[in-house]
Amino acid sequence: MFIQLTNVSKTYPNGVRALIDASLRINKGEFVFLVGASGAGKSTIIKLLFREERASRGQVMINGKTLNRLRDGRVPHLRRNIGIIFQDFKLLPTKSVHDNVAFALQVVGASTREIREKVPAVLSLVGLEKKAEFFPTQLSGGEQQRVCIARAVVNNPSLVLADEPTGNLDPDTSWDIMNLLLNINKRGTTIVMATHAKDIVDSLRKRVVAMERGRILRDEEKGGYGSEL
Amino acid sequence: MFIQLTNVSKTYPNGVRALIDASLRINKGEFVFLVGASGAGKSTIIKLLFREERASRGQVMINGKTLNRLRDGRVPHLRRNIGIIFQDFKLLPTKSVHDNVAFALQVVGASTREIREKVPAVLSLVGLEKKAEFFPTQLSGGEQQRVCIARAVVNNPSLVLADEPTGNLDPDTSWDIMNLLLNINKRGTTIVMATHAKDIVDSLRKRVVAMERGRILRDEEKGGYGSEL
Amino acid sequence: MSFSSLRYVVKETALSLRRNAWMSLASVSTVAISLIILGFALTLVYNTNQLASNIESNIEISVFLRTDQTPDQVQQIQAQIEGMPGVKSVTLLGKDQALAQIQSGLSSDLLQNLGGKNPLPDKLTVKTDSAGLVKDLAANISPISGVDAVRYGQGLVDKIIQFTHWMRWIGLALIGLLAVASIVLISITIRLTVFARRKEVQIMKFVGATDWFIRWPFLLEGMILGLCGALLASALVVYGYTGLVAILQDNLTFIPLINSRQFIMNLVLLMLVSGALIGSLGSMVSLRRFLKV
Amino acid sequence: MSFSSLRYVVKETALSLRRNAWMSLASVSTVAISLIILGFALTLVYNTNQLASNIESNIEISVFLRTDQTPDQVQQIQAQIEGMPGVKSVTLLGKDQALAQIQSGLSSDLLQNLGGKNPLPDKLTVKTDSAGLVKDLAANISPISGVDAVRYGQGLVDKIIQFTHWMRWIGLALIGLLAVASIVLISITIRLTVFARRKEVQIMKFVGATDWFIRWPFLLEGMILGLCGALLASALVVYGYTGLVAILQDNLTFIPLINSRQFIMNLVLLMLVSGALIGSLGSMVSLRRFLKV
Ligand SMILES: Nc1ncnc2c1ncn2[C@@H]1O[C@H](COP(=O)(O)OP(=O)(O)OP(=O)(O)O)[C@@H](O)[C@H]1O
Ligand SMILES: Nc1ncnc2c1ncn2[C@@H]1O[C@H](COP(=O)(O)OP(=O)(O)OP(=O)(O)O)[C@@H](O)[C@H]1O
Ligand SMILES: [Mg+2]
Ligand SMILES: [Mg+2]
Repeated sequence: MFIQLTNVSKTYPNGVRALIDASLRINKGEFVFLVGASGAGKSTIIKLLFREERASRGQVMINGKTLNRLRDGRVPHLRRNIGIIFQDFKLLPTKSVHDNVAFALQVVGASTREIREKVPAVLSLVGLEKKAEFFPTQLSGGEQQRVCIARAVVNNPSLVLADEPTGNLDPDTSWDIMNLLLNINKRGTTIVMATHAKDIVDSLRKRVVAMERGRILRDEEKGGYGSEL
Repeated sequence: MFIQLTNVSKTYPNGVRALIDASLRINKGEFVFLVGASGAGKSTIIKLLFREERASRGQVMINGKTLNRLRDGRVPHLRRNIGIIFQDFKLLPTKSVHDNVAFALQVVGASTREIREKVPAVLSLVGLEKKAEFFPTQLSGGEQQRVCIARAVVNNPSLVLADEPTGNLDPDTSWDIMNLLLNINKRGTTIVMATHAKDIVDSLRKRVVAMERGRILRDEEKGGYGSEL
Repeated sequence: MSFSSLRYVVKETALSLRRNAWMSLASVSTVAISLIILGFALTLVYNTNQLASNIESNIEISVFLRTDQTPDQVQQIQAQIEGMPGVKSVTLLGKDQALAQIQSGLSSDLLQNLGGKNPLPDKLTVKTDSAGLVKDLAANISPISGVDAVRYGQGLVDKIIQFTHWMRWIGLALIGLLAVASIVLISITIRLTVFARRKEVQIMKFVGATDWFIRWPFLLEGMILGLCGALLASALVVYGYTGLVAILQDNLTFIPLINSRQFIMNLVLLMLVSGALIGSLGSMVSLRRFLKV
Repeated sequence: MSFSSLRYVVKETALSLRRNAWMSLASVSTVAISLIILGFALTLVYNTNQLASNIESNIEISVFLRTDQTPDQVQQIQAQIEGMPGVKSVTLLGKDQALAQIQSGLSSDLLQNLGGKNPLPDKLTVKTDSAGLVKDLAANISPISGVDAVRYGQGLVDKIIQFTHWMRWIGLALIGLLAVASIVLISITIRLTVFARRKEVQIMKFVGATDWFIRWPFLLEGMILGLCGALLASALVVYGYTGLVAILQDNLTFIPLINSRQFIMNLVLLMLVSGALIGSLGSMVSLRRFLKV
């Protein structure tokens, strides 16, 4: 999937200008870090990409389709091709870890057999094979985050939106997750990741888009967390 | 406040042994980092300290009082002397940023005047003076976390329990928050902070308690995130 | 819908019922209570209506014949009235019987006092098919030769007609009011239970679920909850009503109570259908707001 | 409670009512609907009871006197009966009047037919204070010298007494059932609204709020919601009932309807008190589960 933002602005109903005239093109298969201070607008970009929010001005396009003009009925189909790692996890509290992950498959009408194969596999990838029958409230913060990651990738999405996917993880687990994302990326999945993890951004040397107060400040191939200047 | 854990074990109702025979003494005015992999039991120790959970075995004492034996009616008084930064923020969704912070003061019966003075002051300390009238759902992840921090410290508590207080913050803001906590600590407040922020732990050289699968593995004065061995 | 989707819907519904146990209980209770009130009100209104018809059909026209009529002529008049449209029955109270009625309980011999001559007229009692016909019939009977006087308690009949008219009207209003009240109450409860799960719905949508994928389990759940409530209500109403009828028919033999199997079956059917319908529709409608993400 | 705490409670309650606007609306509607049903049921039962008393007090004892009594003797007997306990009124229907009643409407002259001699007895009509006294009074009147026969429609009186007895009993059961139903319905709704806010309660407790600090705004909110619902219900019931009475008293003049200001005031008071009480108690009780953290 390729992504194209053209002069996009987002003003929330209460008047906050979270995004100001942002333009950005992300090609299929790219790995992009979104960095910037707290409140810079990283999550807002991600929310625009899966149509949680609509742009106030400008055009958000995914695979050539303008999201502003997308009919409500088509939105689920858009989202099925996107794996989203939410900053606040958004797990279903009444479903077990297994069922939370399985839900992303059920949504696309996967067969029972497919679910039986894929869910345990992805759970062991994030190191939660033993907690499959737990409920979200019975998990530590980092474990919840990993369930969210598992749900986002189980579906082999062509785009992964990761909002702070390692915020609650220790460095070792963070690297496990990063390797997981890098692997997925290698198979052709586009990845957009908002993060504060300086170490990770600096050592991976991927494309970095830096934001400040709603504006895109810097866009570097093989960039670092801080400015290179 | 001083804290004393004596052979404390915590087994959750579903059989998970989150804490195994942990002993720990933290003196008044200390600054202690709790580190360890995801699911090691850091949050569990914090939950025991403000009586969200009760120890299954062993004794948890704060200021010489055993929490296991504390009457339910006394728990609010315990909590009023503790500022808690929750891993998942726990902000009141129907209250504005200002009211969320003010709530911690109202709970102890602070006067209207006191509230009018202290709340804006602490909000500007965490850099949210402009968002006082916003609701939690209108904030970015990092902003929500800072509201939680403001609420935890507004009351001049004698103990601050911080669970991953910088998980959603960029490095600069993280350091601002750390300086805030260090300041508070200098005034005599005991601080227990569970964290994955290797940089911060390594550069501050405070006491580090490292955990692994429910056990306390290492307890070093002026320690680092990883083992010094 | 594919087999695995169907499986999902059924499993999901079952799980949801169990995991939101007490919210389910709340919905079932509300449905049950609302329908119990509605059910009892229905039996009450039906019985009152029946009682009203009963009272109306008991209104009689008294036709006094001239004293000079021979038994043959009397029979002729009776036959003529019986032939009129709207007449249910005509019974004769002969002058001798009438005197005997007055005599009974009095010790002095009336007939003797009267010098052996019975001054009372023969009387025909006419029952009609409906109370509304009484007036017209009386007017038609009056001119028949041999008829001396026609009486039907003019004031009372009007009163009774008015009373039963109003009773039916109020009964209908009552049922209408209660039906609306039930629907509103049940919707409120279902809406609140859906509201408590709005976050879940939002998350499902974020993960790419279509509206119908989310709706089906809610729909089924609402229907099952509604049915359970209705079953409970039906059991209570049927049991309570038949019990009451049994008691009352022993003690108030003169009040006719509807006790036909057909009536009770219809009542139960009505309650079950309303329960299932309000439950499922309530879920769907409440969900709508939260699907818009 | 300090001033700033009081301020907090009041402000908090007001805010909560506004911010949970539609949950508040749900509670108010439920309270209103439940109390409307209860209120109308109360007026119905009261009126039925009044009607029952009315019917009972209309039961009469007919006392036929011997034909040989002089007007003086008749007066004496009348006075004697009037002196009996439980007697409300005694009216005399003289034999002449009785004959005139029979005569009316008949064209042939009865008195002439009877040879100028009126064979009918004088009749005293006795009304009693309550239906239960009729039997005993009749037994006491019977032996008075000069009394020929005493009749009071033995079968009918028993029927009426039974009917009114059952009517009262069923009315009471109805009110009981509806009162319980209202309480349950309102509690369910309040419980669901509190349930939707359980996380908030938990957070408040984590920050060090005492149970009462959390309870007060909920309590006040519940009370206000209950009162609002009750006010709405009162308005509707009073308006609806007085309107109905106005219509019915024009059309059913013979049915006595309670329309005293006192009755309506009591009804409104009862509804307001129940509304406030169920609302605040409901909040408190529902909160209990969630305060245990
Ligand atoms: N629903 C909303 N209504 C109003 N303002 C909002 C809303 N969501 C976000 N904002 C504001 O928009 C700005 C950007 O928010 P965003 O969530 O994109 O930040 P972010 O870069 O993700 O920050 P963080 O690293 O803290 O998560 C912030 O100032 C925030 O207060
Ligand atoms: N309520 C609960 N019921 C059952 N198990 C629980 C519960 N809370 C935590 N656990 C389990 O206890 C263990 C320790 O959890 P804890 O939250 O203390 O970890 P943590 O060190 O804070 O991890 P993280 O860094 O990911 O937040 C985990 O394995 C978790 O699954
Ligand atoms: Mg964000
Ligand atoms: Mg934790």
